[in-house]
Parts: sequence; structure tokens; C-alpha cells
Amino acid sequence: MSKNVQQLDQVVIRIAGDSGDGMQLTGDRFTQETAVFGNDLATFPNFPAEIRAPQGTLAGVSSFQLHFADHDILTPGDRPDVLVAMNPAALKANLGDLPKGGTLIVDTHDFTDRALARIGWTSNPLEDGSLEGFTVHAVDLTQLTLDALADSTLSRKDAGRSKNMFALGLLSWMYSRPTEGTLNFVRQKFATKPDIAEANITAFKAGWNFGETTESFAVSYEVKPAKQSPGLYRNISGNVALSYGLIAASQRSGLPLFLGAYPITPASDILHELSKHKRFGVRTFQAEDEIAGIGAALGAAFGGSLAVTTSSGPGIALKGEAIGLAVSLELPLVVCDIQRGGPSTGLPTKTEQSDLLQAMFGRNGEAPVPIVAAQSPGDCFDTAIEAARIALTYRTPVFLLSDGYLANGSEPWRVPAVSELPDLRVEFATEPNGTDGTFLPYLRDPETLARPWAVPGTPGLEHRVGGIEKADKTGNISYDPDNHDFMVRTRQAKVDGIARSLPPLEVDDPDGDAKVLVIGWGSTYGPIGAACRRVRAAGQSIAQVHLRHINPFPSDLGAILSRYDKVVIPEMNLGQLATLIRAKYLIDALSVTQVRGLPFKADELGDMLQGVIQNG
Amino acid sequence: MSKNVQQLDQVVIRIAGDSGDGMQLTGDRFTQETAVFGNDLATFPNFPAEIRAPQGTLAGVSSFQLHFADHDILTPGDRPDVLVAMNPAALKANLGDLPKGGTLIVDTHDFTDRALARIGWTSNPLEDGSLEGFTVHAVDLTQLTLDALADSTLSRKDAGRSKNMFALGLLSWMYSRPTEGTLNFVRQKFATKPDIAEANITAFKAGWNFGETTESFAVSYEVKPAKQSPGLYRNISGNVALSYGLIAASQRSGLPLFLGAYPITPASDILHELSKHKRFGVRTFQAEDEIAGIGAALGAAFGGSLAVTTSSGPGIALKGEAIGLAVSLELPLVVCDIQRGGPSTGLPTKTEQSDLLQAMFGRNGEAPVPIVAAQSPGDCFDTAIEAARIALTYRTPVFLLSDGYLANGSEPWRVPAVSELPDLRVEFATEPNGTDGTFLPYLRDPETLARPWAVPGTPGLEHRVGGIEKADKTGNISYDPDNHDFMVRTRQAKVDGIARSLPPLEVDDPDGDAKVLVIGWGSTYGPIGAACRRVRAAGQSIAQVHLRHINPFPSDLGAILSRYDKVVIPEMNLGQLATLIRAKYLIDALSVTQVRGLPFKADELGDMLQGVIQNG
Amino acid sequence: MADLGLKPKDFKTDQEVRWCPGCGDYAILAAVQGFMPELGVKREDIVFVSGIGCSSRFPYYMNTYGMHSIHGRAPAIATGLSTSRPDLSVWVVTGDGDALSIGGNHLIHALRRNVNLKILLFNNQIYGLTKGQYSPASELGKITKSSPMGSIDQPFNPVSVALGAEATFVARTLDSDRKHLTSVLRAAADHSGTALVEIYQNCNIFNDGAFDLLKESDTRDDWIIKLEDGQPLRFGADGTKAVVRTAQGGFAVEDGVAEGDPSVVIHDEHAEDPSYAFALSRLSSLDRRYAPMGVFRDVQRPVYDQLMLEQLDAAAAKAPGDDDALDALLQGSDTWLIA
Amino acid sequence: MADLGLKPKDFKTDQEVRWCPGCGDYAILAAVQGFMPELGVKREDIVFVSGIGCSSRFPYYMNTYGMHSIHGRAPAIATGLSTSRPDLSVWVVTGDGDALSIGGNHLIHALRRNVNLKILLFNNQIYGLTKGQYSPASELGKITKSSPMGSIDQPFNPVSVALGAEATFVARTLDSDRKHLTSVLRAAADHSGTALVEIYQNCNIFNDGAFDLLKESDTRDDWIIKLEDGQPLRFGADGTKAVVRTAQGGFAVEDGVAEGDPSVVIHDEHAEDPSYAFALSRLSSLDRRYAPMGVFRDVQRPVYDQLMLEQLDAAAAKAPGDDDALDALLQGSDTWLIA
Ligand SMILES: Cc1ncc(C[n+]2csc(CCOP(=O)(O)OP(=O)(O)O)c2C)c(N)n1
Ligand SMILES: Cc1ncc(C[n+]2csc(CCOP(=O)(O)OP(=O)(O)O)c2C)c(N)n1
Ligand code: SF4
Ligand code: SF4
Ligand SMILES: [Mg+2]
Ligand SMILES: [Mg+2]
Repeated sequence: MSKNVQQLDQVVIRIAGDSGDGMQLTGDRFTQETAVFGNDLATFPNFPAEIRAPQGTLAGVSSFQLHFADHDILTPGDRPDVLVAMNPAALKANLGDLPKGGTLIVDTHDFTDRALARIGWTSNPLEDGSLEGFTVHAVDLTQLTLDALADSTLSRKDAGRSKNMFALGLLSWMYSRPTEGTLNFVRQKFATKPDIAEANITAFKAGWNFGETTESFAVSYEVKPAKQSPGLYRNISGNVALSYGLIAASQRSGLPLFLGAYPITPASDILHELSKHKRFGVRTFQAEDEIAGIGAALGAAFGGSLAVTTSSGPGIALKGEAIGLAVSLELPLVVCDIQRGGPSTGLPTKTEQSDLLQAMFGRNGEAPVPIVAAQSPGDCFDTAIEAARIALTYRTPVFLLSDGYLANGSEPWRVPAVSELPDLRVEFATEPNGTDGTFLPYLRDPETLARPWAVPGTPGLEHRVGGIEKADKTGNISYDPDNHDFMVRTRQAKVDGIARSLPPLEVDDPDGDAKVLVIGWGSTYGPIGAACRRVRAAGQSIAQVHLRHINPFPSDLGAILSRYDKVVIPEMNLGQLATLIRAKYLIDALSVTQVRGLPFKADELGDMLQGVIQNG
Repeated sequence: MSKNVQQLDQVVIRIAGDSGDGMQLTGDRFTQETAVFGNDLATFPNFPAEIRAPQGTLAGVSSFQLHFADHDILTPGDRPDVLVAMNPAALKANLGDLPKGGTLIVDTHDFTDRALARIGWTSNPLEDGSLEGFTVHAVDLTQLTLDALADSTLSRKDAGRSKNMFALGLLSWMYSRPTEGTLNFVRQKFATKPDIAEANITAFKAGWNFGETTESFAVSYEVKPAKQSPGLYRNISGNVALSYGLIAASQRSGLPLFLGAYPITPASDILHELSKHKRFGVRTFQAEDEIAGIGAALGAAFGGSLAVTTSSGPGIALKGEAIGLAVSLELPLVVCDIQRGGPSTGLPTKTEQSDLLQAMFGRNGEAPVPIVAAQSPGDCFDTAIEAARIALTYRTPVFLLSDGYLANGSEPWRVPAVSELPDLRVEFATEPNGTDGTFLPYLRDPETLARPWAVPGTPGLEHRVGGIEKADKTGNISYDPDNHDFMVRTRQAKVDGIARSLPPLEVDDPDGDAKVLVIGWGSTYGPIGAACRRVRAAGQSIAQVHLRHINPFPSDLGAILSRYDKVVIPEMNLGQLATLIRAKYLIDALSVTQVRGLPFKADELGDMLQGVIQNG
Repeated sequence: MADLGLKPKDFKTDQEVRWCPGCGDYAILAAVQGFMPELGVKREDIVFVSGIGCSSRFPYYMNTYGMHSIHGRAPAIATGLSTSRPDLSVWVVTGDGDALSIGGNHLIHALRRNVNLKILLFNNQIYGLTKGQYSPASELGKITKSSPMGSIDQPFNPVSVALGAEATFVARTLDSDRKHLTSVLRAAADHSGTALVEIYQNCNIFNDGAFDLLKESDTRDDWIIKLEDGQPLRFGADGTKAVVRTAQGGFAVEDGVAEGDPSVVIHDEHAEDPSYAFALSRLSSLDRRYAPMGVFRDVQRPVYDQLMLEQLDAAAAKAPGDDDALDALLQGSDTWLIA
Repeated sequence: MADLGLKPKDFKTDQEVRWCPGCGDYAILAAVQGFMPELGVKREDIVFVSGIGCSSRFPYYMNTYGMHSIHGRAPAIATGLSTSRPDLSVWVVTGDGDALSIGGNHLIHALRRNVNLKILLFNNQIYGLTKGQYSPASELGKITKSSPMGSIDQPFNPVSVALGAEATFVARTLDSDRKHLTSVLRAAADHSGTALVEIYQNCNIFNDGAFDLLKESDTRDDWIIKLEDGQPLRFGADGTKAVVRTAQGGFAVEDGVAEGDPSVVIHDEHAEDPSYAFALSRLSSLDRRYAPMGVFRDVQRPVYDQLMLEQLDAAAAKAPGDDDALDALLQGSDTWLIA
């Protein structure tokens, strides 16, 4: 019996279960299938801070949201259209987000009184009518999986583990996803454990067939591929893109990559990823702490490497003193801050943008450091290359700001050809540059104000650098008052001068008559963009600017700001970019903030913006 | 033969010599005599970063400047009226500051060709007429000292060491200073070495008599005591005043004082001073590093101590993560940053105000910390008490900003009676505060938003705190998005609310018709105030406000700023307070900056201000 | 010690324990809660301070005062607490990354100062909370997320590190051996000064089975060397293995050592010279499988907290620090009066 | 090593040396500059990295590449330099505060990893640059600006700390003994891996005479224990003092030991088991005046820099990391084409 297929232009699916149930893996696979199918997509993994919070508890719920469409989209979606809940806790934790009319697929297997009581439910929502208004598919997925694996060699417990593959099979059928990739993936992943591989494949197929054959699923859906600009695409997460960007920068600069890092969520994956690519001459040094991480990187920079250190808020706080040394030594260094919820340990697995002012000012003395920020998972690649460009060109530490949302989220990414990437070659000093044949390590390039980079091994350029104030040109220790004032202003001027190397800002103002400008930085790009679309769809005009460079600000920012009646700055903090913009341009920018450890919801942002436009 | 005595209303004396020559001690003694005599005064010690830079080199020159007057004064003076140079290097290093017509006393003893060559002088300034225009007293002070000590038991070398006492005796005569204090001081200091004591006293008296008898000094001077408000006075330096303020806060709060610190210039003297006063129950812990210093202090705060950590810029940078923890734990903690020249190691012995933004923002996440700043050496006492008040009342870390200029500089200080000092008593939690008899460590005081301080040892209030985000009231770990947003805003509101406890700002606008307001913070108080006097003396009006509280700003600051056409903000940094004021009040404040490691000169500031008023 | 009628359950909190099912931390928590009543200290006088890591979640589950601080700093924080409040019983819970990697310096300084702290180091030879990177206690060549070709870092021997840092008490025990764990906790509690207890702990997610040799009945006797004061260091299923002295003064393990062989080392946990305990600690470096278990070293040395207190008391005894004293201090020696 | 025709003066810089007159650092500087030509490495291939302190001013006076970094971090910075540039000869200059206080953790981790660094620790048992506070190497009861009633901190024994941290090379020497200092520098330079050299250095301003016992002709022979490989540890003016084994396997000093007494310890700097060198190091803790001088330990272990290099080479050998490889990496396995 063939079922009818319904056309959709976009769908948001959320799969939720115990952190032990493999929800992230299931989500990743469905994402891959969807990507290969050619939809545009955005994902949002959300998992607990504990490695494995106790099974069946709210704290233990892990979820993965996927938004895919036949047109280009910017966010993982505000609310799911379809929620798959693998146990009662998953249902309770996520039900609130499912709009009425939404589709609900529930694994009924664990809906025992004990399990319900454990999460404070006195009655069974599957029976007490509290799910009215949703399209509910209550199915014992676990049992179906066990049945499908009846004659497998696996223990009941292990067999049950395959229920996520059953669910994946079902979903794959529902949305007509290609399945080859998944089957291959499973075969590879469990190459050494053929019985497990078989079980998963059987479960997956059983899930597919279950949708195909049973009555309970009347329709399947189809979301046509999106029209994307031509090119070769892949799905990529922010941390992987950032890692690849660094390797590419190394290759394009001809400098070996050195990473000094200490593990910390959500930055650790960069260390993990880079440690896989030793063939590219990438050295990863897992240091004893964050200070040693940046210290080693700084040592490598002195030696001529493209030096990088990665961390998150608490670790960055520890690096402040060493960043100050890098400012004083004027050596290239990329400092990646993958932001998470703060203050202190805060919310390690949640996203936030609250390290901007720490990046700006978190050091003693006048110690200016350029700041660039990535706006989407794929954009982390370009941002890494840009950070490297600035560090190498200006001989300065550079902050690269990403966050948990970008780090773990993924999106389709047009794969660039290495040969097309910017040329980052640098010239080490090879000759004395002093009139009298001496070497002056602080004699600057008149254009960039960068000092020469003379690496050990270069005869005749032996020199000493240090963190005490240095005399102009010679770099010798100097306590001279005027020299200090001069050096402080020169270091500032060097960083300010970077603005001259920046392209004009892109103002997105399709109607050209917008009175309100919304400006953001970092991972709010998606939600703000989606919100602007809603505003425009509602017939109103709004302009959007998103900043990749926050220090220095692009030269044309001031002029742009002055063109609009009202400037709105949405941030996942208490208004840090707003503080910088207000201080520099003296405009009464409206700071719209949310510090919930989650990205903005596009529709809430959209409503807010419409409000501003109306009352503007 | 009696000499004529000339009346002066003020004098600026600078004594300069080799850092081995005891210039600081000589200066201190002269300051004491002057203080006891009842002049108002201000001092400025200036010494090299090296412990003992090589003798006779420019790098080794140490100097001490004293400004005293028959009226109240605000700065150590821009330029000396009298310069005492104990060797060629001292002369070369300081001559530039002596205005034409100034008096010069030079010890000719070391003016050998070698010594002159060593500092790059090809001819002897005492002979080549390059000292024309000054009143020069070229005397072989060293030889005179040796002669005076001819029949002492000391070696020639040791005897020579007393030349600074000879100079002091001479100066004491010139300015009719009382000498008893110095003689007693010497006797005490060398109680165990009577021969040295004798030598110094002999040299001192010889110096006095030399002035009295020889022709070369025709006049002596008299500076009448200043009319100061009645009370008991003493001379005090910033670091000592700060230490005393902390001990007083401990006494007035009834909490034992705990200092966790790691030595660093110019903060070390606070550790040294406090370690002397164990009788007051003061615990000083010299930690293995700055992080351990603040860590230990935080542990002591948890245990119920008045906890303090002291450092300077580079050390403060290391404390960022732990300060964030203190913000999250909401425990009282005073963090003293005795600022010095930066960035990085910078200029350890020079002064600067460039840690303000680090204090504001040098941590991950939204981690607001109140900031108070001292404006003069004596004011460090009151500032310490105010910092303790805020920390204890609001259960928060508090930044106290001082700098090298305040730390080492001194001024007369009206000694308060302990009983008059603010009452800082705090109430520890003793009872469960939850409706159900449980203890809620994050249930807040509705007025201050402070949480209860329940110290170990209190039965029934056992509780756990940590750096992960906490649920409102219970303080249990919470990953709830709305709770996080609420807690972030509540911590901010608590700090903002401190403004309600602050007195109205004092605006110094004697003429009442000023159009220009000059606003400052910290150690620029003296120079700015002196500059304002010059402006007014020149018949122009100017208003001055000086901020003790920088975070939060006092509630009336905005209104005050709006009253003036122009706001000028002089700072020893690149405009850090200006950034905060511009961001908050959107006024186009004029930032006037100098980063020379030295305080502003009052006359330069005055000229600048007059310029602003004219072109206003 | 005084029996206060406390029961293990009195030390449980209402917080749900959130370690992975099967984590060794559960057994340690149970053992510590089981031992607490015996400590004879009121709950309100006990404080657990931890850093960051799975292990460092410990304080949330102890119904005493507690602080879950920041990564690696617990020994420093506890030092301030203990020196300012010598009346308290202060315990530190830390992990091999927390204590030996980022916190290594605070650990060795606490040990040399001999602050009155009981430090429980949960050594699972991995970074658990951050999902499985090698730690300073991981074996050479270990393949982890951050060392795909194998770690190249020579691991620390935690006991050797402590002994090199002037430790007055060092012991080792095993998460699954409740009885032994409890006996070591008892010894640590009885020691005045810093006591470092290394607890081998299984991380069944990222480093499962690291200590199976010491747990499985058919192997444990061959690798566990029980340290009992005054007893010869004999072990092995049939008791014929023994620790003997080498020519260089170090120790080695020999098999088939006859009864009463004089070369067998007699354990002396009170040996003043740490060289003895140090030599013992090296057996695990000689062959990682060897695990001397029990108290390596337990000697007396003045306790930091007490020394500080004595200086305060001595100073106050000379001249009490009352308000008059403070007035006098503020005035100093050189004052003048303005009427 | 190759003679490059370099002279000591080639290693002097134009910077004026700014230590206090009489500071022990001058002698060390002279000895190092004197030794450099013998090192047989070109000036441009040598780097001196230091932290902060009087001692850490050292690099400014060496005409090689150099970095005067921040307090305590030199070992970490040098680790990054040495691992990324194994072709260089990297030297670290540090002080007892820089290396043992704030920098303790970086020091012990560099030692365990066996990075190819030569670490010169100038131990004057005081904080010089900050004008005289006690350091982790200062004796108990020391009266300083920050310890007016005497320090209550048990000092580290730097050699013991290093040995507890898996050090492969540890030596001690004296600022004023140019010949011995040079011989120790030679041994350190010959060692591949981390070499820690503790140099007793006199701070004549804040801790003058700390090592006079080891310098004055009438006392030095009674307290200096010269370590010479393969030689019996005999010393004393008349050579009758000797280091002998104690029952517990530690060492003790005995007087009037007859010629050829078998209980006298024969020095073995290559002993694999660090227990030997550790026991030796404790003599100075037994009585602070004893100063074993020379190489305590010198053993071979794979060098961190090399191990890292080998992994890179192995990976590249399998499949070179050229642009094509990078293109392939960027594409990954799951791609799709949009025409
Ligand atoms: C300053 C800082 N750096 C890094 C981290 C990330 N982090 C948390 S726990 C941890 C190590 C955990 O290992 P261990 O101490 O052995 O504890 P375990 O989880 O194994 O019990 C790391 C690297 C952090 N929270 N803070
Ligand atoms: C982060 C930081 N903390 C503290 C200081 C201050 N400081 C500089 S050197 C030093 C200790 C010097 O002692 P040591 O390392 O023994 O060197 P020495 O001067 O004795 O040669 C200290 C505490 C600093 N410069 N930076
Ligand atoms: S990750 Fe390992 S150590 Fe952490 S809770 Fe799970 S099992 Fe325990
Ligand atoms: S203070 Fe001491 S260590 Fe520093 S330079 Fe002077 S004598 Fe040398
Ligand atoms: Mg661990
Ligand atoms: Mg020292």
C-alpha cells in the first residue's frame, strides 16, 4: 500500500532522550542524510554538563534539533514541528517547546509509574489527555527494536541500545531521506564489532519499514533540496571549521602550526581535531594549565611558528598576564575564546557572548588586542584565517571569539579550494636594519607599524625581548617617561591602524529606506538575520550590519550608524558591544539582551524589532 | 655673625644621588622635621627598578622631592626650587627639571673625568659655565664629611656613607627645621651600632654648622607653619595608610583580618606592614603565587574573616578567574590593586592608572565588581574602610585602586580616633531562613540584595556553594535558562544598588559659574586640584569633581555632568574613565591623557584647562 | 573520638548524585560518608573543598559545609580556610588533573607547609569531566582524544611528587576496597598536618578497567603490595613475592623469597627520612602494575595553622591589640598637634 | 663539539649589567659566557629564556637570542620554543622564587616531560628583586620583611622536588666556584632532555653570606660533599667524613670513617632508580649545612621534542600534508555538489 507524500518547505525536528541514548549521534546522522539530500539546514545540539547524569532524570536529558528547508535558512529554528521523546524525562523537558498542532513521537517503553514518579509526574500524560492538541504517535520503539533483534546474538540490554537507530530509520522514512550514508557509517563505526553493526542496521531498517507499513504513520513528507549557490558542499561544525581554518592558515603562510592548549568545554574539540592532523606539521601541546598553554604558544611564536592557544572564559581569564606579554613582545599569536555561560564556571555547556569586554580589557596596563568574531559554524573557517592574517601582518596577539552555539552547531559549508585561500606568507627579518649595521627589533614598518620578526637561527640578528617597557627601535629596557608614553600610543596606533586593511561593511538594507539598524556580532547572526526576514516579510524595513571586526571597529561604522534613527544591538550578555559602541560613537543605541545560555529565538527578536520600528 | 632669614610661603626641594646614597632616608627625615614643624607638605620618591643599579650611572639615580608650604598644598610640586645633587649622574638626570634661577647644591667630590665620561659628559659642567643662571653651591660634601669624622673609628668608606646626613644637616639649617626628631631617629636606628650613630650625628651637626658659619650660604629661609584644621597630625604614606585602614576595618567589624598576597612592587609594603601587626589578630599569608593569594583569602572569607588580597597589575591579571568565583559565591573580599606602569611587566616602579578597565571587565562572563579609588596617601585609609564596608554589606569582592604615586608618596594626615570610625559590624546567619526550616544561602536581603553569610561552625546551616550557576534562593546547581538570566541580572542589580548607599558628590565650584567641569579619579586628585587653583588664580572659573566610587557611579553624577558645557577627564592612561563615562552618559567628554609613569604637572594641566575654557 | 550519634545517612544531601552509573566515585562517596561518624566532628565543623572535575562534585553530596571552587585551586582555598579557622576539619577533594596538572603547584606548597588538610586525590588517570583526555597520571603511549598517536608525556608518580615536596603523610588506596579505604581515611584523619590520600578510582566511561589488575581476584594479590607498619613487605597469592633492597638503596620485587629472608623490607611508615617511602613509591614506576597500598609515610612536623596561631598569640600576649593599641598605632611616633 | 672560534666576549652584549655590586650573579654570568664557546653552538642557535627576578635579567647580558618573560613562566615558554624548534639550544634562567614559588608547576611538568631545556636555577634563598621576602628555599624561622617573627614555611629541597618530578638530570653548584660551575654546565649541556642545575648564589644585599660555610676555606671541606661518578662519597678536611647507608635505606654522614670502609656510598649518577639521588638530596634536609655538589642524577629517557617530531614525521610519511591532502581534508567524506 503506498502512502501519500506531503510537500513541506521546511521542518524543525527535535530528538530528545537520555544522554546515554545516543541522541547526538542520531541527530548527526539525520543531519548528514539531510545535507547530502541537499536541503539547507542548521542544527543545535543541547546536552547536560554532567558526562552522564542519572538515567531517566531531567538533568540527564540530551537533545538535538535540526532545521532543514528547501530554501536557505539561518537558525536551527525556534520551536520543533516534530518532537521525538525517547523517555518520560525527555518528554517533560521538551514538551513546553512544542507548539500545539505539533507532531509528537514517544517511545512508551519507559512510561512506568516509577519512571514517571522520578520526574514528579503523578499521572501518565499519554493517558491523562494532557497531550491533546498534539499529533501523538505513542509507540513502544524499544520493544519494536528488541523484537526486530530477537534472533541477534546481542544481550537484551545491548539490543535495546539500538532503539535510536530504529527511531532514525522511522524519521528517515518520514522525511524521505537517503539512507546509504548512514548504513556505510554504521558499518565503518562498528567494523570491529560486526554483530553490533548488524543490530544497528537491522534496527534502522526495521524503523524505516515500520513507517512504511504500519497504519499509524499515514503520511510521509518531502522537503525539496534548497537552491544554494553552486559548489561542493559539506556539513561542518564550528570547532572543526575553526581547526581547518588554522591548518589552512598554516599552509598558506608556510609556517608550522603550534597549538598550546589545556582542555575545557566547549573548546576542547579544537585540540582534539588539530591533534589528528600531524601530517600537516601541526604540533598540539596539551599543557599543564592555560598559562602554560599560551606560554608555550608564545615561545613557539618567538621561534617562528603560527602560534595558537584555545580556551573558554575561565581559561582565558588565566591567560591575561601572558596576553599582556604578547602585546609587549609584539609577536603573532591567535587566542581563541570559545565562549560559554559565565561568570566563573557558570554554564559550561551553554552558549553566551559575555567575554567580549574581557577580550578587550582583561589585562593590566594599556594592552590593546585586535578582536574578530565568527558568525556561523562555517564562518569559523574564514574567521580563523582572518585572525591569522592580522596576527602575522601586525605582529600582535589577536582574539578570535566563537561560542558554544557555533562550536557544536553545524551547517552546510561550501568547501573552498586551498589555492583560492588568501596568501598569508610572511617575511622574517634576515638582515640588520640599523644604519650602523645593527639590528633594531622595534624598528617599525611605516605602514603597519609592525616590528620585524627575527627568528632564532638567523645569524646577526641575535636580540633580546622582554615585558619591561622598551626603547623605541632598539627594544632595550627604557624607563624614560616620554618613550613610555610614545610606546603606549604606538601600540594603540598599530591596532587602530588595522582598520585601514578592512573591507567596507556590508549593510543589508534591501528596501533602502530602513530607519532602524540592527547590529550584532558573533553567533547572533543567524537569529538576527532570521528576525529581519520576519520584519520584512511583515512589510517593514530594517537594516542589518554584522561585525566580524570588533577591535578596531571598521572605519565606516560611524558613518553607517549615523544614517539611522535608531540602532538596536541584540546580545547574549548584558550589553557589551553596546558599551563599546556607545563609548566610541556616543549614539543612544538600544541594547537588547538575553542571558539564558541559549540563542535568541528569531520570532521573539522579530517581534521586538517590529516594536522598535513602530514606536521608533 | 648672624645671617639674615628670608620668609618663603613654599619651597620644593629635590635631593638626588646614587641609590646607594640613602636619598630616600634623607628625604624621609627632612619630611618628618618639616611635618613636625607644621608645614603642609607632599612628597614624591622616585627610584630605579633595579635594586642597586651600578653606582654613578644615570640608571642608578634615586631622588626624593618634598614640597612644603605655609598653606595647604596638593602636590609634591612640578619642579624643584632647590636641587641637591650628590654626584654627576644625579646632576645630569635632574638638572633639566630645575628652572633657571633655581638653587643648586652639588657635592663636587665625584666630579672626576672618569665619572663624567661614564655618563657621557665630555666637560665638567661645574667649570664649563653650563650652570649659569642657577644659584650654584659647589661643595665637596663628601670631603667635609670625612674631615668631620677624621677621628671617628670608622673606615674611610663607612665614614663617607654619612655624607647624606651632612647634606641633611645643611638643609635643616637652611630651612630652620627642628632637629631633635632626626637625632633621636638616628640614635634609635643605630642603637646597636653606636659608632655609626655617632658618625651620623656628627656629620649632621657638621652640615648644620657648615651652613651656619661659612660664607657660601648667605641666607637661610623660613616657611611658617600652615594653618591646618585642628587635630593630631602625622606624616603617612599611602601603603601604610591603606594597611592601617584594613586593620581598622577589621577592628570595627569585629572580624579577623586575613591577607593572602604574593609580593610585587609597589604592593609588597602592604604585606610587610600588615605582617607586623599580628597582635591585632592579622594573619598574613605569603602565598606561592597571586592565585593562591586570592584563593586563600576567599577560603578565609568563607570562614568568616575580613579577607583581603593585594597586588599590582600583572598579579591582578592572574586573579581574574578567582575574582569571578568570588562574584559567583558572593563572599566579601577586598582586592587591592596598587597600579604601576604597564602593559606586562611595564615600569614596575613608576605610577599609572591603567588598570581601571581591567578591574571593571577582567573576568569571564558578566561578573560585576564594585570599584573604589584612593585620591591621596592619607585617603588610602578611608578608602580601605569604604572598600571593606561595601564588601561586608553587599557580600561581594571589591576593587580598591591605588597606585605607585600614592603608595610611596606621603602627606600630613589627621589621625582619627578609632572610636570615631564607621561601625562595620556584620551579622552572620545563625538560623535557618527558609519557610520549611531549611537554610537558603541565596535568599537575599531585599534592600541590599546581599545573601546571608553563614560561616562553618554554625549548626543547622551546613550548605554548599560553587562557581556553577546557582538556583535563586537555594543556591543549588541550576542550568535553567530563566534562572541564569535572573541571577546574572540580580548580581548586576546588587552592585548597581550600592549607589543608593553613597553620599552626594562634592562639586568644587567656588565661583558657581563654571562652564567647564574637570573630573578625575585616584591619584590625579592633587595635580587636578592644584591646576584648578591656578585656573582660578588666573581669574577663570572651573568646577572639579573627583570620584571615589567608579563602579557603580554615584547616582547624581549624570545630573552633575549635564550641568556643564564641557567635561574634561585627565588620566594617566589612554582614557579609561572617559570610556566608562562616555558609554554611560553619552557626553562628549574630553579625555586628556599622559602615560609617562609620572604624575601630571599642575601647571601643564592648568594651562590645558585654561585653553579648554577659552576655546570652550 | 567523641561519638556524636551521627549516622552515615546524616552526611547525605538532598542533591541527586550525578556521576555516570558505575563510576568509582560512588563507592568513595559511600566510604567517606560511612567514615564520617567515626571522625567524631560535628557536621557544622567539617568543610569539604574541591576544584573542578567529576570528582570535585563531591562536596554537593556531603551534608557539611562545602565549596565547589575552581579548577586546581582547592588546596590554596582550603589553606586560607584552615589557617584562619584551625578549629575546623577541612577536607579537599580533587582529581588527577585538578591536583597534578593545573593545581600541581598549590598541592606541593600545601604539602611543604603542612597545613592541616586531608586531601583526597581521586586518580582515574584521565580527565573525566572534559570527556577523556590523558592526564599527568596517564601512562605513556595512551591513546585519547587529545593523543591519537599516543601520549608522549612521562606521567607523574603522585606519591613520589608528594614525597619530593616534604609531605608528612602520604597514602594510597582503592575505590572498591571499602575496608582499606576506610582504614586509610582513619589514618589520614588522625594525622595532624597535610595528609595526601591517592585513591585509585575507575572511570568506567573514559578509562574503564584501569585498575582491574588490582581488583580481580586472580591478579590482585600479585600486584597489590599491602603496607602494614612493622610488617615485612610480602605479597603474592602464595606470599612468596617480596620487596627487597637493591644495591643502590632502591627497592625491587623478588619472587620466591623464603620465609624470614632478611633482605625483605619491613615497612616503617614513621621513618623520618622520606627516602624510604620514596624508594617504595618507585615500585609503581618500575612496573606500573605494582601498587603499594596503604600508608607510605606518616611523620610529625609542626602544623602551619598552629604555627601561625602561635605567632598571633605571642604578639598579643606581649601587647594586646585593643582599640587603645590601634589608636597608638595610628598615631605612630612622630605626631604634632594643631590647635 | 665543533669549535666555531667563538670567544667568551662574543657573548657579551652592549647592555650595562645592572646587578648590585658584589652580587653572585656576576660570577655566574662570567662562567656561562666563559663556557659558551665550548658549547659549540652558533650564537644564533642559542636562546636564553628567563622569568622575572634579579637572576632573570640574565638574557639581556647574553649576546644570543633571548626572552625576559613573565614571572614563573619561563619553563612553559621555553617548552613551546624547544618543541617547535628542536634545532635550537634552549636555556632557562630562573630564581628560587621564579622557579619554586609561582613557577613550581611549570618546572615539574617540564622535568617530567623531559623537554630539551637546560634550566639554571639561581638559588639565593630570597626574593631579591622585590627587596627581600623569604622564598620557598628560605630556612624555617627566617626573619624578613614579610616574616618579622620568622618564616613558618618548611622550605623545599629543590633537588628532592625535581627528583620527585621524574627529572632525568639534576645537579648543584656554587656561584663562586668557577671551575665546578663550568663542569656542571658541561654535564648539563651534554645531557639530552631537561637538565636542572641549582646554583647557590649569594645575594649580598638581602641574604648575604647564606653560603659562606661553603666558601670559607676553614669550613667548606666540612660541608661540601663533592659528587664524582664512581667515587666514594668521602669529604672533610682530612677526608674522614663519609656518606654511609642507614638501616632504612637512607643516607647519613659519619665522621672518622676508615679507608675502604664498605659502608661508604660510591656515587652513581647514572642510577636508573631515582631513589639513590633522592636519598642523597636529603642530606641537606637532614642538616641544611650539608651541600652535595655536582651531578646527582643523569639518566637517559626519550626527549619530548623528539617524540613529538617523530609523530609528525610518522604521520607525514604515511601521507604527506600537501595542498591536495588539505583539499581532501576540507572536503571530508560526506559532500554534495550543487551545480
Ligand atoms: C580554568 C579551567 N580550565 C579547564 C577547565 C576544564 N576542566 C574541568 S575538569 C578538568 C579536568 C578533570 O580531570 P580530573 O581533575 O582528573 O577530574 P575527573 O573529572 O577525572 O574526576 C578540566 C580540564 C576548567 N573547568 N577550568
Ligand atoms: C606575576 C608577578 N608576580 C610577582 C611579581 C614580583 N616579583 C618579581 S621577581 C619576584 C621574585 C624574585 O625572587 P627570585 O625568583 O628568587 O629571583 P631573585 O630576584 O632572587 O634572583 C617577584 C615576587 C612579578 N613581577 N610578577
Ligand atoms: S566520566 Fe568517568 S569519572 Fe566522570 S562520572 Fe563518568 S565514570 Fe565517573
Ligand atoms: S638584590 Fe641580591 S640578587 Fe638582586 S642584584 Fe642585588 S645582590 Fe643580586
Ligand atoms: Mg581524573
Ligand atoms: Mg631568589
